[in-house]
This record gives sequence, structure tokens and C-alpha cells, in this order.
Amino acid sequence: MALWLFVFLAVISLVSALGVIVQRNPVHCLLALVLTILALAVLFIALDATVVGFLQIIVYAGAIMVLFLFVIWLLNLQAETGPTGSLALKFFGTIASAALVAELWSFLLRPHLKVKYVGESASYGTLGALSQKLFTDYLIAFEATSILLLAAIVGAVALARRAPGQRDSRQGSLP
Amino acid sequence: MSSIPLTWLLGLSAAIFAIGVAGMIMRRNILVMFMSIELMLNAVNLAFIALAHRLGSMDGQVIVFFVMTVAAAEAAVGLGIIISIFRNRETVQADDLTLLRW
Amino acid sequence: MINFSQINLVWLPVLPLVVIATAAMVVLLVGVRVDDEESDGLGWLALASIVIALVLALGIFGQSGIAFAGAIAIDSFSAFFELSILIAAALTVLMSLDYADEHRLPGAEYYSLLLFSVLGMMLMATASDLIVIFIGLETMSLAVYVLAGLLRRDPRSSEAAIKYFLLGAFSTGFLLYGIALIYGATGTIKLVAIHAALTGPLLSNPLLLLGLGLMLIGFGFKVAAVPFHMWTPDVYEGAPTPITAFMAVGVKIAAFAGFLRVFMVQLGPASAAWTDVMWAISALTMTVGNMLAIVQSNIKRMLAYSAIAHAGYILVALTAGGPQAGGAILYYLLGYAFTNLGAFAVVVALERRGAAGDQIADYRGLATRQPLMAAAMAIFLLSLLGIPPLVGFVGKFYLFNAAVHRGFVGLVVIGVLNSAASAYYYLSVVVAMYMQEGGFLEETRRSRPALVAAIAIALIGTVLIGIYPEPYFTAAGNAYQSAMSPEEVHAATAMAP
Amino acid sequence: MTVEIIASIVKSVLMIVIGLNLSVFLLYFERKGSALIQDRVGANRAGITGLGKKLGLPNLGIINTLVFDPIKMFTKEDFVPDGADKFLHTLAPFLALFPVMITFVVIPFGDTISIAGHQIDLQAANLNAAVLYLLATIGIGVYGIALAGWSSNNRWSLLGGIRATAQMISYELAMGLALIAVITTYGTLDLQEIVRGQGGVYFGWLPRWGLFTQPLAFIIFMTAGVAESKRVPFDLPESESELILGYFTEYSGGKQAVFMLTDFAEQALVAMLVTTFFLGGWQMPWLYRDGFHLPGGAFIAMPALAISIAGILAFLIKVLALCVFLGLVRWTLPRFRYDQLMRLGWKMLVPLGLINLLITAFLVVAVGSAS
Amino acid sequence: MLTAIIFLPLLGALLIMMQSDERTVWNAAFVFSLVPLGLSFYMLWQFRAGEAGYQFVEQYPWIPSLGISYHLGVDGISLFLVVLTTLLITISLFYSAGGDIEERAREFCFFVLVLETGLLGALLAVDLFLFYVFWEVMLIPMYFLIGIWGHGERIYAALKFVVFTMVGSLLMLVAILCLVFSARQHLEHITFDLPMLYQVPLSTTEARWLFAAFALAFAIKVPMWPVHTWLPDAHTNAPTAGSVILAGIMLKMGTYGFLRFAIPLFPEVAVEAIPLFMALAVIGIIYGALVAMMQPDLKRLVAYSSVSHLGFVMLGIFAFNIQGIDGAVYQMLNHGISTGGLFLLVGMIYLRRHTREISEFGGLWKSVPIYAGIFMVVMLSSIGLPGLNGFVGEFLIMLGTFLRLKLAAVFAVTGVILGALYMLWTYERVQFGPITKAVNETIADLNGREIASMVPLIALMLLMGFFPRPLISRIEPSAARLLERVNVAEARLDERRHRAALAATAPRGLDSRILKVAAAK
Repeated sequence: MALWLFVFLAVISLVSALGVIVQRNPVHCLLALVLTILALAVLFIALDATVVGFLQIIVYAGAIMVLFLFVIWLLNLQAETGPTGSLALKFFGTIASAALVAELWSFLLRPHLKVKYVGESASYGTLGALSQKLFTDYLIAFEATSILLLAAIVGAVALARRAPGQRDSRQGSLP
Repeated sequence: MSSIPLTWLLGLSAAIFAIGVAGMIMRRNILVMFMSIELMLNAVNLAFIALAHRLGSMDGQVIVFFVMTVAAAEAAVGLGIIISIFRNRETVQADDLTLLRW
Repeated sequence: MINFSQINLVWLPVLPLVVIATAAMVVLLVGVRVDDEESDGLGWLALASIVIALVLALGIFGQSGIAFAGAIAIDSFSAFFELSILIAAALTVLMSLDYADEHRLPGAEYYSLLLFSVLGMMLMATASDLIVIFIGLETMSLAVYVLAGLLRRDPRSSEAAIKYFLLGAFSTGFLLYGIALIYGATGTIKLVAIHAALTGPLLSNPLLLLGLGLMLIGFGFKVAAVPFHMWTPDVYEGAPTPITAFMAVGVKIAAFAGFLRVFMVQLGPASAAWTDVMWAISALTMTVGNMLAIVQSNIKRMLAYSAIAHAGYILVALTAGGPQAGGAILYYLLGYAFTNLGAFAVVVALERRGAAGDQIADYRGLATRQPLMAAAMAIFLLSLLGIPPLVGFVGKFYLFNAAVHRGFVGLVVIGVLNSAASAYYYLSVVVAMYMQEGGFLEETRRSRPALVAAIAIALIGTVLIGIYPEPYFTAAGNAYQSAMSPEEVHAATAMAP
Repeated sequence: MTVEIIASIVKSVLMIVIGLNLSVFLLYFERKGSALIQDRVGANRAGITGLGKKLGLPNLGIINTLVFDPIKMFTKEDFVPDGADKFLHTLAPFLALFPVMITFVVIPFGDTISIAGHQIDLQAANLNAAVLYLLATIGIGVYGIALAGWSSNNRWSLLGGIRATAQMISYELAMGLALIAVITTYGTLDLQEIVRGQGGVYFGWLPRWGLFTQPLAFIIFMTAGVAESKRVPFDLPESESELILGYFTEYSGGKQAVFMLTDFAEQALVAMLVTTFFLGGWQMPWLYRDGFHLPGGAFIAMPALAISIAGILAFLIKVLALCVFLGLVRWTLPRFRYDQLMRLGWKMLVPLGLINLLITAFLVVAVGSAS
Repeated sequence: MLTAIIFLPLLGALLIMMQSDERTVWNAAFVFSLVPLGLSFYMLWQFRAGEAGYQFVEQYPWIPSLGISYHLGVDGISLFLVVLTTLLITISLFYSAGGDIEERAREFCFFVLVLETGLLGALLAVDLFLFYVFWEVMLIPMYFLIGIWGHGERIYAALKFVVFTMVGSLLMLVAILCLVFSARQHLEHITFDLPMLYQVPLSTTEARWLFAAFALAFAIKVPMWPVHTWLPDAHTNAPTAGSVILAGIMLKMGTYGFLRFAIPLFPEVAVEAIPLFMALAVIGIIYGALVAMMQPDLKRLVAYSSVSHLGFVMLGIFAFNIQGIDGAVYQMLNHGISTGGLFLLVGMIYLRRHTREISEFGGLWKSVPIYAGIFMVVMLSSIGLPGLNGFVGEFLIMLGTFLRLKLAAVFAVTGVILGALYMLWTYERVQFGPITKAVNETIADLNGREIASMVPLIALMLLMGFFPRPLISRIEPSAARLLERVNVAEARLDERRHRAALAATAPRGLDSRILKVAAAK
């Protein structure tokens, strides 16, 4: 990957990530998040993780974020008018994250950061290689994930379903 | 690719992670808090991919696959919960949730 | 094409998991045709599957090996934790049977989610690879998030769910980041391989250290260690009481299963890096948990803080490390399951719809109105307080013993002082029950044999395991040993008496 | 190297031009074809100042649709409603068009040809994970519409947006399942490979098109594709009688034109995809690299260049035919109700897709993949 | 047999919980307390007088993986305490049945019997873990007894009692664990068995810390000044039977703990700590006496007198000679009997008047002569009148203390005098003089049951006062064996001090000079 591409993507993803937490309108936050996700997806692809990069777009941007959008609509969220969180909290949050990032960087940017290279096969990052791993080494994780998804579906339905006799506080907001 | 050092990638990932943490701490809108969590997960994904690339092992990518799946499941449940709380309380501001002492 | 022989399919060890998963789906399918008000049958179905899984899990004791390409560990460690989890689940189901009816919880979803979370817990207990632990954790957590919010008419319930969810997901982020960095440092996520890789210069690799720290935060949230405990009281108070019990016990056991296997067993060689931090966390957890428990007036909140304190006691042993500590933690968790579930079962029994009856003041005069219930509650509370010969005492004894033997006397002193302080709030309930008059009069209601059975079983467990702890403790010790690699077992036995 | 870059630029432009032209064709067909079906005249101006009529040309209405309509659209007032999110309102149409446009580049419109010693793939971008790319762009396509609906500050628009989003997401699933069955069959994510895999014949005479290899997937994909492009009978997001114009009610002028273009481009895209996956792409029945091998043993030799051109032609013809077919569908079927639409998607197509996938997987393990 | 003594009350307690009729409950409880009493007398009779070691030993493995066994035994120190326990419990139950406890009799009997199990177990356990278990077990029933059937600020008092005691005992638990850990390193196997642990050599610092923890736990229980503050509250607010058991037996657990555990386990530290403990004991004696004198409340007065009396016991123990320890054990018994008796008497009058204010009484001699007579005897026993039991104990203690530390003996004598002073003064205010309050004229004298509860105590006072020999002869061997350990330790300590003194007097500069030379080389 060329340096300019990395810098480009890094800037986009950082700026849009900041956008997520400073925008007042939830929809704008969401779009910023989508942009981050897309930038990262491209970065993934550039890092030879083609399949995962596309999955990132399909699953994250294409499905999860749309779900978020739906909920924003469903709840009819408007831009926050009042202050978003107390000043003290903001201050604390900024300090805390600055500390976190400083610590992480100080650790991660050390020159002697050693990572051993295992060896890249020709099929690195392809669907074939991914599936091969998925259905051998990670079989149990894969199966467990299916159950996780089932549980999540059941759970989401159980919660979002109205309780018998419960009425929605607002009527008829959906087609 | 070898032109980009691993540390830069991890640094980027750390920065995004920290932004997510900051959002989680600073924002009071539950939905935006949730989005911040998604940011964190994305940062994690980036770290996995970068490390996997450097290690030359596919494991990291497989894990990212799982993380995405889990994120999807989490989103479904989380949004379900948000809807249910909105139905009860008509708010998604964390500060308004004071029935239980926070 | 895929070579299936690589996978090393061994079915027997995962059979309990399969049973639970199947049962969850069957409950779901059957439940579609059942009214919410008549969910007893589903509960019994769930209970039956849990019992079957329990029996099957017994079969894993004494085996050793690794299946599914190193993702699943077949050892007594898994078996012991599975057993504890399943016992907790069985008692939870027993106390849910009437509760679900009375509060009109959606039966199919309730029981299937319960089973799903049990599955996640068992997966955490058996996992031998970080990603499976993670997925198990998520399966468990997601199901429990929903269960916490399942009292859909009660705003407190959904509030509990959202708080639990947000902070749970938040902590997941940390856990994952930790996993990522450890993966980077060692090049693998298989615990055994990580263990093997932890030598020499790697131990000071910043990636590893940072990863450890982040994972500590992640697990800290799940076991509700201070300062990652903020969610606990709110969530415990708002959730349906049987689920609160399940969270206080099942989730905690499972989280400790993961915590233990990752930190004590597999990252043991790197223990120098985290012992100090753990020391502080443990001391804080005990102290804050106990101090805040004292000021509570709601019994569920009180028990929540007490659960935090108990996590602190367990962390004492975790800080100490070593085989004795491992066995002690396993034993403690088993005993804790009985005791705490028993206490919650009594809370369930006294609670009325609309959450009346969960104030400590509501327990006034219980001893004269329902002497047996009061006696049971008193015994559970005394066990939590650590009065011999109940299991709570023996467990604490083992924990502190292990810590003393590793030289952590200071921490143990903090622990016992906390233990003494905890007398204040545990006994305040006893005071209300036995020494004060008033309280609210329960409406007459139909007898609830399942709930009574749950309390009785918990009582028997609390007393029996406490009076004669030897076999359980030995089993716990062996279970812990079985999770270690052979050379470590050797080293440990050389050191042990 | 340079040659390849130039080639890919040329191919990309070519592909997009094809796409746009198809859209234009569809626009025209929308006018004139519908009139034909409904037995009315429709667009009826043969030329400016009656010039065409004087020359004796038939009243094809080409000038109306292809010249005046665009002029009208692009000169109309660009109106942003009060209270709308101005930025998103402006962005939305392009957000909708962009993913569709970039999808065209992965579709192979011909076999590899060699020009001056360079092997040139007749596919603008040869991605080895093209199917994923496809799904990704389709997934992104939701945003333009969703945001258009939301940013207009109009209840009907929002409803249209919600409907569109839900519909697209739902049918994406069915589409994905159908595609997974296809890629399982061919064992690749590369569209060119998939098309190549559709060469040859069954039983000595039946082309091995996806249509015959994966009939169920074809039906699902076709249905889902129509739904994705929000055309009748799945046009609930923009159903005039209910929602005025749905998510682009509040759009006018050029931006509305972009939305309409998107619609038609989507339709063209669906046609191309169906062609690629199920109608053999650029494969002509019985045409091999050396010429026709007709059933019954007859053989007609052909030069390589002719074969290549025949392939491109075959592709275009199939796409056009499909476009016409889609137009016919659009003008002959009544609209669904929303719950029917959802039921069809979730209770028919998704289970069907799963079953199809199961059968496919079983067959692939038992027999081996098709390629 | 020891098992039977310990667990019969528990069995009784469980059986009682199944009864509902109040009469049956009382009778059954009485019977179940009588049986251990009989057994303990049988044990007393069978006890071989001249032997120092444990008798009636029972030992079974319990938690072998940690070297914990179910190990019981009785020796001269615990022998009479066991008998005292069974006796006082029987008397309390007998007395309480007569109307002192009116509600929730079943639970009352249950807790008293469980308490008996705990007390006896703690006295008879030879395994540290087992001891600790029983030690904590006795806490809870007492808590309930004070909390449920107490008066006034009973809940506060009960909680204070529990928290105080638990802090001490839990620290002791840590100390036990540390000790066992050292034992494991030294003996190469893990054990909680007391005789085994006696053999563990400890470094001085270690031993000091551990002794401190043990001593704190026992000192709280004794209670020694300044950790005595829970005692007046607990006593004042407890029901009569609770006070009797608390004062009569439970406080002895502290002193017993010193004799059995704290001192023999860490004899050197104990010897080092003599001045400290003697000082505390003396302060306790005088402070207790002075505060008792000021009390307007009869029961509180008796409670503070306990502080004073237990100070004597501690003094005797830390005299570390045969007289002192004999006297201490003897005084433990005396205090159990006489203070138990006093609490019973206070309870009786409280039952009649529902007040314990000394100023409320006066001239009771006239209206309740039997009561006044018995009160006199018990009080004199408490003061230590020659011929009654108290004298023997106090005399032996004084003798021992005098031999060890004359100054302490001098102060302690002050305590004796003060004790006589406030007791007699109280007696005067309560019994003599004119009847100031009209109600006091009409109160009934003791009934049969009440007299019957007092008779055994009075008999014992006289017996022990006139015939101390049979008791002393059984106590002495065990006390002597304890002293052996202490003496050895003392000798060792002296030697070490001597050496240290020698080293200190040696020219300091020499060493440093040598070092310098060495460094230069």
C-alpha cells in the first residue's frame, strides 16, 4: 500500500470518527460512522484482507448501520438541542481518552515492538483461505456464532415485541 | 504494503479506539454511545487485520469475521433494548434514566 | 478441499453443549404454541435438559485433551465449571417457574434465552482459545442483556437492560482489543500455544503487557470488579429477580472460568506483570463492595454489592495464583452458587408483582410469619457472611489459605476486615427478619413447590458442602490442575505438600 | 503497464457508457413501451418543428424523451424544502447513483482478447472477489435513498425512505443467498470465471447457463433484483397513490433527474447481473473459442476476433432483452401491498434460498463444482 | 464421648424445632441440656487426675487435603470449663422456662442449645480449624439471643458484639493460616493440629505478629481494656439467660484461648508481653471497678465487675507461674458461677420490677428476704470472701502475681478492695435501708423454680471455697505442662537478651573499623 493511501484513509477515518462523537444530529453521527467504516474497509483490502474488507462493508455499513438508521427513525430522534453531556464529563472524557491514547501509543510505538512473521501463503486473504480456517480451526467458534445469532434474534424479537396489552406510547409511526 | 510500519497502523487503531471510548464517556445519547462502541470494535478489527498482515497468519482475519458477526448480533439486541426503553420512557438520554440510581 | 480429519471431532465432551443448544431450540419451537401464562411446561423442559447435561458433564471428569483444533479443552476444569453453571441454571429455572407465570414473562423466549446464556457460559468454561471464550462470553451476555429487560412493562427492567448492555458492550471492546494485542504479541490465540510462547523477551513485549491490561479490564467488567462495577447494582435491581440471581451467580462463575483459564492457567508465566494491579483491584473490590452494601435499603442492591465484595474475595486468590488458589476459587464458586441462589430464591419468594417486597424493611417480622423462610434466608446470609460450618466460610477459608500460602498476608488481612464489616449489612436483614416487627403482609398465594424445592436444594448444598468439603475441594483442586499443562502440574505438585 | 491502465480506463468508461445508454433506453421504453402496452400513443413528437414527420419518420417520441425531458429537468428550479437537512438533501441523489455506477465496472462483457500481444480482459475491473464487491455496493446503495427520504423533512418522503430501506435490506438477503448458491456452484467469486463456467452444454445441446444449472437461484435473484430496483410490483417506496413520490417527492430538477437515472441504471444493472450469473454472460450458445459446435455435431469455424465481438454482442442482446422483459413486468403486474412484499421476501424467498443453498452444497459435495 | 457431649445439644435443638407445644419445648430443651451435663460429670469422674495430656481423645480425618482433622480432647484446663458450661446452660434453660422468656420459646431453646454446642466444641477442639469453626459458631446464637430477647438497644448491642468479635476472630484466622503455612514449610506437611503446631519454630517478628492477632481476638472476647466496650452493651441488653451464658462461659473463651493457644503457641512472645498484659489487666481491674461503682444500672454494674474480674484472670495467666495459672483457671470457674448467679438474681428482680435502676430499689431485705439472702452469698463469693470460692482464686492469683511482678500485685489489691467496696455499697443501696418505693413492698419473693436454679450455684460456691484441692489437682498438671513451655521460652529469651546486651556493650567502633579494613583490602 502506498503511503499516500494510508495517510488519506487514516485522515478520513480519524476525522469521521471524531465526527461520530461531536455531531449533534444522530443521523450525522451515523453517517460519519459509516464513512469511518468504509475507510477502514478500504484499509483492510489494502492490507490483503480482501474478503474481510468487503464483509466489513456488507455487514457493517450495509446492515448494522442501516439498522441503526432505522432505530433513529423509529424513535424520531432529532438533533440534540441542549448540551450533550455535562462539561465535567466532557472534560473527564477527553482527559481519559487522551491518556488512553497516549498510553497505547507509548506502548505501541516503541521501536522494539516485535512481531514474528509466520509466513504468508499465496492464498492469503482470499475467501478460500478464510473458509479453510473457518471450517477447521474455528469450527466450534463458527457453530457457536450461529447460536449466538439465533439468541440475538430471539432476544431482539422478545424485547421489541410489545408485551400483551402494552400499547405503544406513540401511535402508528411505521408504514 | 511493507512501506507502512505496523506501529502506524496500530497507532491509528489506538486513536480510533480512544475516540470511541471518549464518545462512550462524553455522549449521553444512548444511540450515539452505542455508535461509539461500534467505533471501538472497528478499531479492534483494524488492529487484528494489521497484526494478521504482519504475522502472515489468517487467524486475525477469521477473528475479524467473528467480531463482525458478534457486532451484528449485539446491534440487534442493543437496538431492541433501546426500542423497548423508548417505549417505556420516551427518552434515549442516559441522564434521564434515573429510576435506578446510576 | 477441506480436510475434515484436521478438526479432530470428539463429540462426547461437547455433548452437554449440544444438549443445551438443542433444548433451547426445542423450547423456542414448542413455545410458539404456548401462551405466556402457561410456560411451566417449557420450564420443566429446560430443567430436564439441564439435568441431562449435568449427567453428561459428569462424564468429562478425569478426561484430558483438546478437541476441535485446540478450541475446546476436555478436562476436569471444564467439567467442574460446567457443573457449577448447570447447578446454577437448574436452580434458576426452578425459581423462575412461578415467577415467569406471575409476571407474565414470555415463556418461550425466557427459557430459551436462559438456555442460550447457559450455553455461552459452558462454552466459556470449556474454551481453550481466546475467540471461543469471546464468543461464549457474548452468547451469554447477549442473552442476559435481554433477560434483564424482559419485564417489558417495568421501566426499571429496561433501564437495567440498557445499562447492562452499554457497559457490557463497552467492556467487550476492551477485551477484544486485549485479545488483538496478545494475538499480535504471540501470533496465536490458542491458549496452549500462548502459554508455550510466553518465554524470555516476550514477557516484556509491550503488546503483551498492554493486551493483558486491556483483557483485565474486559474481564473486570464481567466479574464486576471495582472500578468496573458501576453497572452491577442498577442492573441487579432492575432485572427480574431470578435473572438477577442468575447474573450474580452464573455470569460470575462463567466469567471467572474464563478469567481463571486465561490469566492463571495460561498467562501464568506473565503473572509478574499483573499481580500488583490485581492486588489493588482485589483490595478495592472488597472494600468498595462492602462499604456500599452497608448503605443499601433495597435487598437486591444489597446483594449486588455483596456480589461485588465476593468477587473481591475471589480475586484475592486469583492475585495469589498457584494450584491451591485455583482449587479454592473453583470450590468457592460452587458454594457461592448454592448460597447466593438460595438467598435470591427467598427474595423471589417474598417479592410481589410490581416489585414490592424488595426493600430490606419489608422483611420485618418475617420470622414470625414465615419461620422456615426466614430461617433459610438467615442461613444463606450467614453463609455469605462466612460463618462456619456453612460453605461460605469454608470457601473463604480456602481462598485466604491459598493467598496466605503465597505470601499475600496483607491482602488477606484486608479481606478479613472486610468480611467482618460485611456482618453489618448481612445481619441487618437478619435483624429485620428476627428482631423487628411490621413489614408488609404477603397476600395469600398458591403454594409454589418449585420455588421451595429451589430453596431446599440450595440449603442442602450450603450446609452439606460446608460441613464436609473434602470431596468437593479435592475435585476442585484436581479440576484446576487438569487445566494446566503437564510440566506445570509437575512443578505444582513438587511445590505442594 | 501503461497499456493496461489505458485499457482499464477505456473499459470503465465503456461500461459506464453502456450502463447510461441502457438507462436512456429504459427511459425511452418507459415512455413508449408503456404506451404500447396500454394502447395509447405516448410520446409522440418525431422531431423539432415537425421535421421528422415531414421526413416520414414514425412518431417514436425520441426527441421528447431523450432531448426535451432532460433539458426540462435540468433547467427546473432546484428546490430544497424548508427545514430540510440541506447538505444531506443535496448529497442523497449522488449517494444513490454512485454505488450503482461503480458496480458496472466488475461486469464482464466479453472474453479475454489479445490486442498487440496484450491480454485484455473485457471487464473493467477484474476483482477476484467481485461478488462480494457487488453485494457491498448494493448494500451501500441504501443510503442515498434512505437519506433522501429522511432529509426532505416530509412525512411521505420519510415513509418512502423507510419502505425503500426495509425492502432493499430484506431482498438483499434473498439475493445474497441466491448468489451464494451460484458461487458455491462455480467455486469462485470472480465474475469472469463464473461466466466462463457457463460455457459448454448439458446433454449435448442445452447451454450450461446458470438458468439451467441454478433455476431456483435464477427465480430468486430475478425477483429480488426487481425488488432491489424498486420497480413495479415492488415500487411501494415511491407509490404515487400513497406516498406521492416517496423518497424523492421533495426533489426537483437535476436532482430528481439523478434519482430517475439511478432507477433506470439499477434496472440495467439487474439485467446485466442476471445475464452474467444466469444467462451465460457473453457466452453464445454452442460458441467455443474456435467456433460453433452445434448440437448434432456440426461445426462452424470462426476467427478469434469475430468470436470476441460475437460475445460482446451476445451480452448486449441478452441485457437488452432482459431490460425489455423487466419493462414488461413493470407494466403488466399490479403493485404489492407492503405486508405482502415483506412476506414474499422473508417467508418465501429467504427459505427458498436456503433450501437452494442446501441442495447446492449437497450436490457440490456429491458431484463436484460446475467449473 | 466428647462428640456426644458436643452434639447432643445440637441434636436436641434440631428436634425441638419440630415441636410446637411450648411446654414440650421447654421440657425437651431441659432434658437435652441435662444429658450433656450428666455426661460431663461422668467425664469428670473418669478423668485421670495426675495426667497432663489430653484425655478422651477422638481423632478422625476431616479435610485431609489440608491436614485438618476432627480432633477432640480434654485436659485439666478445659475440664472444669466444660462442666461449668453444661451446668450453666442447664440452669439458664431451667430458669428461663419459669417465665423469663415468654415468646418464641422454641427458637430460644434452639439458640441456647446451638450455643452450647459451639461453646463445648471450642473448649474441646484440639484442631485449630475445628476450634475456629466452633468459635464462630457460638457467635451467631448469642447474637440472636441478645437481638431477639434482649431489652433496650438490643439490636445495636447485638451487632456491636458480633462485629467486635468477628474482627478479632477473623484476624486470628489469618494468623492461623500464617502459622499453618510456616508449619508446612517446617514440618513439610500441612496440618492444623494443635500439638503439631506447638513444634513449629517461628522467627521473632513472625511470632510477634501472629501472637498479636491471636491475642487481639482473645482479648476482645475476655474482654480486656480497652477493647471491652462491647461488653456492657451486650450484657445490659441481653436477656437473663444470655447474660448468664455470656458472662459465665463466653468470656472464659478469651482467657481459655490465651491459655490454650496464644501462649503455648508463641511462648517467647508471651513472655515478652508480660508487662504489657499485666498493665492492661491491672488497668482493667481498676477501671472496671471504678466504672462499676458509678453505674446506676444494676446489670451494667455486674457487667463492669466482669471486666474487673477478668482482669484478675489475665493477671494470673501472665504471672506465668503455677500459682498464677492455677488461680486463673480457678477464678474463671468462680467468675462463671458467681457472676452467672448475679445475673440470674438481677434478672429475677427485673422480672418483678421491670427496671434495673439501683435507685428504684432499697430495703428489699424486708419484702424479699430469701432473695436478699441468696444475693448476699453470691455477692460475697464475687468479692472473694474467705470460705467461698472467690477467695481461693483471687488468693492464688495474687500470690502468683506477687511472685512475678510486685507492683502489679499492689495495684491489683486495690482492685480487690474497690470490688468489695462497690459490691457492698450496692448491696446496701438495694437491700438495706427503708423501702422508698411503695411497689417494692408488694413484690413476691423467689419461687421454687428460681430457688432451685440458684441452689446448685450456691452449693458450688461453698464446695469450691472449702475444697479447692480436687479441682486444683486436676488443673495443675496441665498448667504445669504449659509452664514448661513458657519457662523454656523464658530461658531462651533471657539468654538472647543476655547476648544482645553483651553485643551492645562491646565497643561499637570496632566492627566498623574492621569493616573499613576489609573494604580497603
